Amino acid sequence: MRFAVISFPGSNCDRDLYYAIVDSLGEQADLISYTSTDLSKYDTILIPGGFSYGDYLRSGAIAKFAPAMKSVKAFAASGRPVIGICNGFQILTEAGLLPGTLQHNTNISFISEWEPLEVVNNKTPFTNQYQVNQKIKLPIAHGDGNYYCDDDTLKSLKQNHQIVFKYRNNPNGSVDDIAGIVNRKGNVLGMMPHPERATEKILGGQDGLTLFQSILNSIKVRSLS
Amino acid sequence: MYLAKIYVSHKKSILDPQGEAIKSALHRLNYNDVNSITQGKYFITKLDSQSKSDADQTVRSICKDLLVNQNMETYQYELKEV
Amino acid sequence: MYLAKIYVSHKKSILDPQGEAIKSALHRLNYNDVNSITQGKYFITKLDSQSKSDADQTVRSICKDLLVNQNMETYQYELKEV
Amino acid sequence: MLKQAEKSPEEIRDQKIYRQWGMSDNEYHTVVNKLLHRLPNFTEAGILAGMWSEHCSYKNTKPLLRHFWSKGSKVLEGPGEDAGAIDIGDNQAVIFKAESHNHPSYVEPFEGAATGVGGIIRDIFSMGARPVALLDSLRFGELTNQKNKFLMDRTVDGIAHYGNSIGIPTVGGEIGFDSTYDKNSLVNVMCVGIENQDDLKQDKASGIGNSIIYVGAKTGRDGINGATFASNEFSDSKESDRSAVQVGDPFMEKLLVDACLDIIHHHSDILVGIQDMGAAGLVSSSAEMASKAKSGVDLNLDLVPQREPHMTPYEILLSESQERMLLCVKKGHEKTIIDIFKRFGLDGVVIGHVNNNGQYHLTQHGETVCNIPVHTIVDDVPEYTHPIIEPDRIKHPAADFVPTVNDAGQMLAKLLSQPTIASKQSVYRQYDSRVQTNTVVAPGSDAGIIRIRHTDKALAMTTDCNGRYVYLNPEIGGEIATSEAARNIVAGGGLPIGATDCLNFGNPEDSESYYALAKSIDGITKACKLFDTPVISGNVSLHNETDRKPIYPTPLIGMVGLIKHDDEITTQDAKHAGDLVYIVGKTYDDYSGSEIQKLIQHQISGRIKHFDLQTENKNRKLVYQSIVNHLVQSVHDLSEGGLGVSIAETLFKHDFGFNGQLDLLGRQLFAETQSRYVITVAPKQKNAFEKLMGDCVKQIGQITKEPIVKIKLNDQDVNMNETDLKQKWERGLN
Ligand SMILES: Nc1ncnc2c1ncn2[C@@H]1O[C@H](COP(=O)(O)OP(=O)(O)O)[C@@H](O)[C@H]1O
Ligand SMILES: [Mg+2]
Repeated sequence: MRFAVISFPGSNCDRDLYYAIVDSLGEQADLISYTSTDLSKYDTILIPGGFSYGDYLRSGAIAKFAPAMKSVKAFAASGRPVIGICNGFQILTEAGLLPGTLQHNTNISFISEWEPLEVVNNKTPFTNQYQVNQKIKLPIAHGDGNYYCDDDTLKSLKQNHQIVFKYRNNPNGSVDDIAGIVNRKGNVLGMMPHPERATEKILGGQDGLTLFQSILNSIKVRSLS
Repeated sequence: MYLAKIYVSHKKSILDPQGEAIKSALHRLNYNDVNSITQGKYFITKLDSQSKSDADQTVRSICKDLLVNQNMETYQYELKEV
Repeated sequence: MYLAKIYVSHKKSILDPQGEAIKSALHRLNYNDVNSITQGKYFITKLDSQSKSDADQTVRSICKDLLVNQNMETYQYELKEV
Repeated sequence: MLKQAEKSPEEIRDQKIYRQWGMSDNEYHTVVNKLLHRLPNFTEAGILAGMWSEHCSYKNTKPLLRHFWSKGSKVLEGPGEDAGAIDIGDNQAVIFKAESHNHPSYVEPFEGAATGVGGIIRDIFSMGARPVALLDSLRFGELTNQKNKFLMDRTVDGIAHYGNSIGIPTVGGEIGFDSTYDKNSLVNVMCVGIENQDDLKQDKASGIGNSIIYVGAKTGRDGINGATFASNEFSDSKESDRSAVQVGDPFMEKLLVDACLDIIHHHSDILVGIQDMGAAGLVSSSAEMASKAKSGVDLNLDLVPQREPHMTPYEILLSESQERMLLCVKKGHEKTIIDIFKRFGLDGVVIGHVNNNGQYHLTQHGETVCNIPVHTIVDDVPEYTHPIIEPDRIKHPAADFVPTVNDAGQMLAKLLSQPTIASKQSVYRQYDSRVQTNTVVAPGSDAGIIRIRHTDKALAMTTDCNGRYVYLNPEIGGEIATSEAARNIVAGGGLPIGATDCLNFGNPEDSESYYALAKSIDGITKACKLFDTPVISGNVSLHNETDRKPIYPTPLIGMVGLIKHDDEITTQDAKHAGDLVYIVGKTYDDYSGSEIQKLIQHQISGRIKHFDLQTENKNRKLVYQSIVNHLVQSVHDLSEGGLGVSIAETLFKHDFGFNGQLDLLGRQLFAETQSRYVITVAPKQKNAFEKLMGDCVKQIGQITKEPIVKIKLNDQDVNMNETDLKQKWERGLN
């Protein structure tokens, strides 16, 4: 299984994701540049956290035009899995691959914590190894993690079971405690918490590893069927 | 050369965390006159366009493509030749 | 009630990495007309002051105390009764 | 901004223009009569004033700094380079340094703190190391004053902004409050990096004809004269004329880190030297690089990327625009380097070459604007020693203060809510402490700890200094600062391996300030030798005073420890109900400079007694051994607030209670006797632990499930709810 981690100028969790895949999950990964357009070798695309283009203007706004993003859109359209974490989530919403927007945390400050979450939907390629309603713990680290969408969008997110992770003590003001969502097709995930920071016991928890194992599982299942 | 001033603000219906934070900071400082405050963005751009209508076109496009997030922001602008 | 619009911009000669980043993003998108762009802040505030001169005083004070970082920014404002 | 019409050499002499730049009449005469044998022009005089400032030359402190002990068998690089380096085995090295950004952060706290972080990071990666951790050390006046609250909030914002954005975890730090820092807040930042020893890079410009390449942000008029500004005393009347604010761009710095490390790691064959542009910007980096190689440089200022038109040579050379690096590259290989920069979205530009005549030779618009020996700029700086006078407070100390404590439980609650003791979580939750996925212990325990990926090792780090003790006795205060740092490292399971410092003091020409500086260096040195923690880097910040009132002398110690196996990593919080609680070290009536003295008397005075380096060292070694032997569940050192506070802090994480009995009086719960720790031990390890520790420990009670703190003392009992205490502690900063 081969994962691509796309590094944008200013990404800073790209290496962390690489190590999570290679060291903790034991699969293959490449760090590829935001200028790369050929993603044909890969089974899953990971868009890392950080401050792409310094988060200038709005977080994720400038990165959405990077050359690689066109290919990411095509990759997503083909139904293969794409994950955006933290700044990656912001990029995916700016690029229109996921609905809604991430705005400033309600307290305006950056928050770095281990945060209790709940797995709301375990029928996605990213969560099939969790139990439904499972309580997990992942680190967050963001200033703009306050998920916003209008009422109609929220309604359709609920109807289509697109809400995947919720905060148990909403730290940032997100609508409906949303911490992570998928697109309608279910193959693009955006989430503010960092699963790659929770793949080893020594780092304080392994609840994030389950997410990557879920992807492995779903790809294996898909290739069998 | 053309000069555009572009004002971007939060859509009314959407909670503006920054505005709220500023308001409560001002009240803590005893500025109780302040009834409401919102913070927006304000761009000043100089354009080397051929004509005013070209410049106008450019301003609209850059707002749509980059400067404004239409999920939650609206904008207005003024354009003049300089 | 009074309405003030306050425009805050970077002092000249101070590094504006945000403006630079936006400009180069626009150039990458082939908006080559864009000669320069800077981003500032823009506040709209409603004031329950007794008089226009009170309101004026409040606007100046809140700019000085909170809204404007006078080390790096300058501001202008418009005030009217509404 | 500071646009100066250029004066002629004669005008500079006659109007004594150099004085505005902080150069003395004597220094100017030395330049004219002994070194150049002619009058320097405007640019030359400006360069010399900038480079001869304390900030760049350490002219007032070098004679004292030589006393630091920096040998040690593991030292790979001592003071002198951008940062020092220590061998940590497996052919790896740890690189670290601390730096102050006090004055800029007082004037403009957000950008001042941010650019402070940016600067120290450049010192680390220019050595070839990947920055892996940041720590801060902050001092403000009391929070009852709105201005101090503002300074703290904006400073923390600035540190968070830069560190989070560039992706280096902030894993530790400290904050203290005292009115002595009212107009002179302190912002010190430490950065730690790791690298393979083969990649250790020195900053040299050698080899005739080799190219000098400039990369990073364009040069603007920011921070002009920052070096001399940083060394000038504030006075109230000057408040209005400060300007020249530097703005940090962590995005640019991120690109620089990645590009420069790529070059250092893959092209060391063509890279001769690399240095960041810090204080005194371009002139300092280029002249120092040339000086180390005993060569000279020819620079063409027209080639220097400039943000604004019409910049003068003086402005270009002394600008302190951030995020700029200077490289010396072998002739003929410039394109390779410039192409790498391009790949990272950066413009590298050749701005000059190394020459063999030892001259610092600059041209602009085809004319020579400076031509003086590199030696004169860097090495001919005069050195000063100043007279020292032992202050009266030390010669004739006030009678020792002994508090009356009738209700030790209430006193404990009060102390826990003092800002200096209270939880700093509201600060450090703004710092991304886990990016890079190596953080094992984030802020909140005695030491911040990161593992070294793909090894079994980890690094513990801390920053510490209690300026009150240094004020009451600089020498012992220096010993204590070093000891406290070492205690925090050991509490995390680390073996202390080296130290860095940031010497925050008043005006060196004040004999009492100079006394404090000299004596505290003596104290630090004594402790470092005994602990085998060489000082491998450091930084000096003088003139921290307003209207002749200096701050408490505050020599910050940053320390790094090596953890050989990651199962030795230890934290301060109790792990299980039923575990036994021990105290290491004896408790005396020590209240001089203590938090309880400050709380009751609103000032500090007295003698520092009962501190003994040998005892400190012995206790520390035993505690370390007990950790390595896996005999303990938690270790917490005692500092501000004494035993009472430490017991409480041990309970907070998991809301345990404590039930114990102490052969002490109520007040002694808050004595700040040094060399002590609170340790919890599983009952089954009781015997092994006691056998190892001998008479330096005493069992004082047990961890309980019920969250109640019960302590029997000789004159009273404490009976408090843990949750109430914790609430006080959690809310003290807000
Ligand atoms: N400014 C700060 N930045 C980061 N962490 C901090 C800061 N201040 C305090 N901390 C963290 O809070 C904890 C307690 O700090 P402190 O009371 O200074 O500990 P100690 O007395 O053991 O030195 C430590 O883990 C420390 O790293
Ligand atoms: Mg401690």
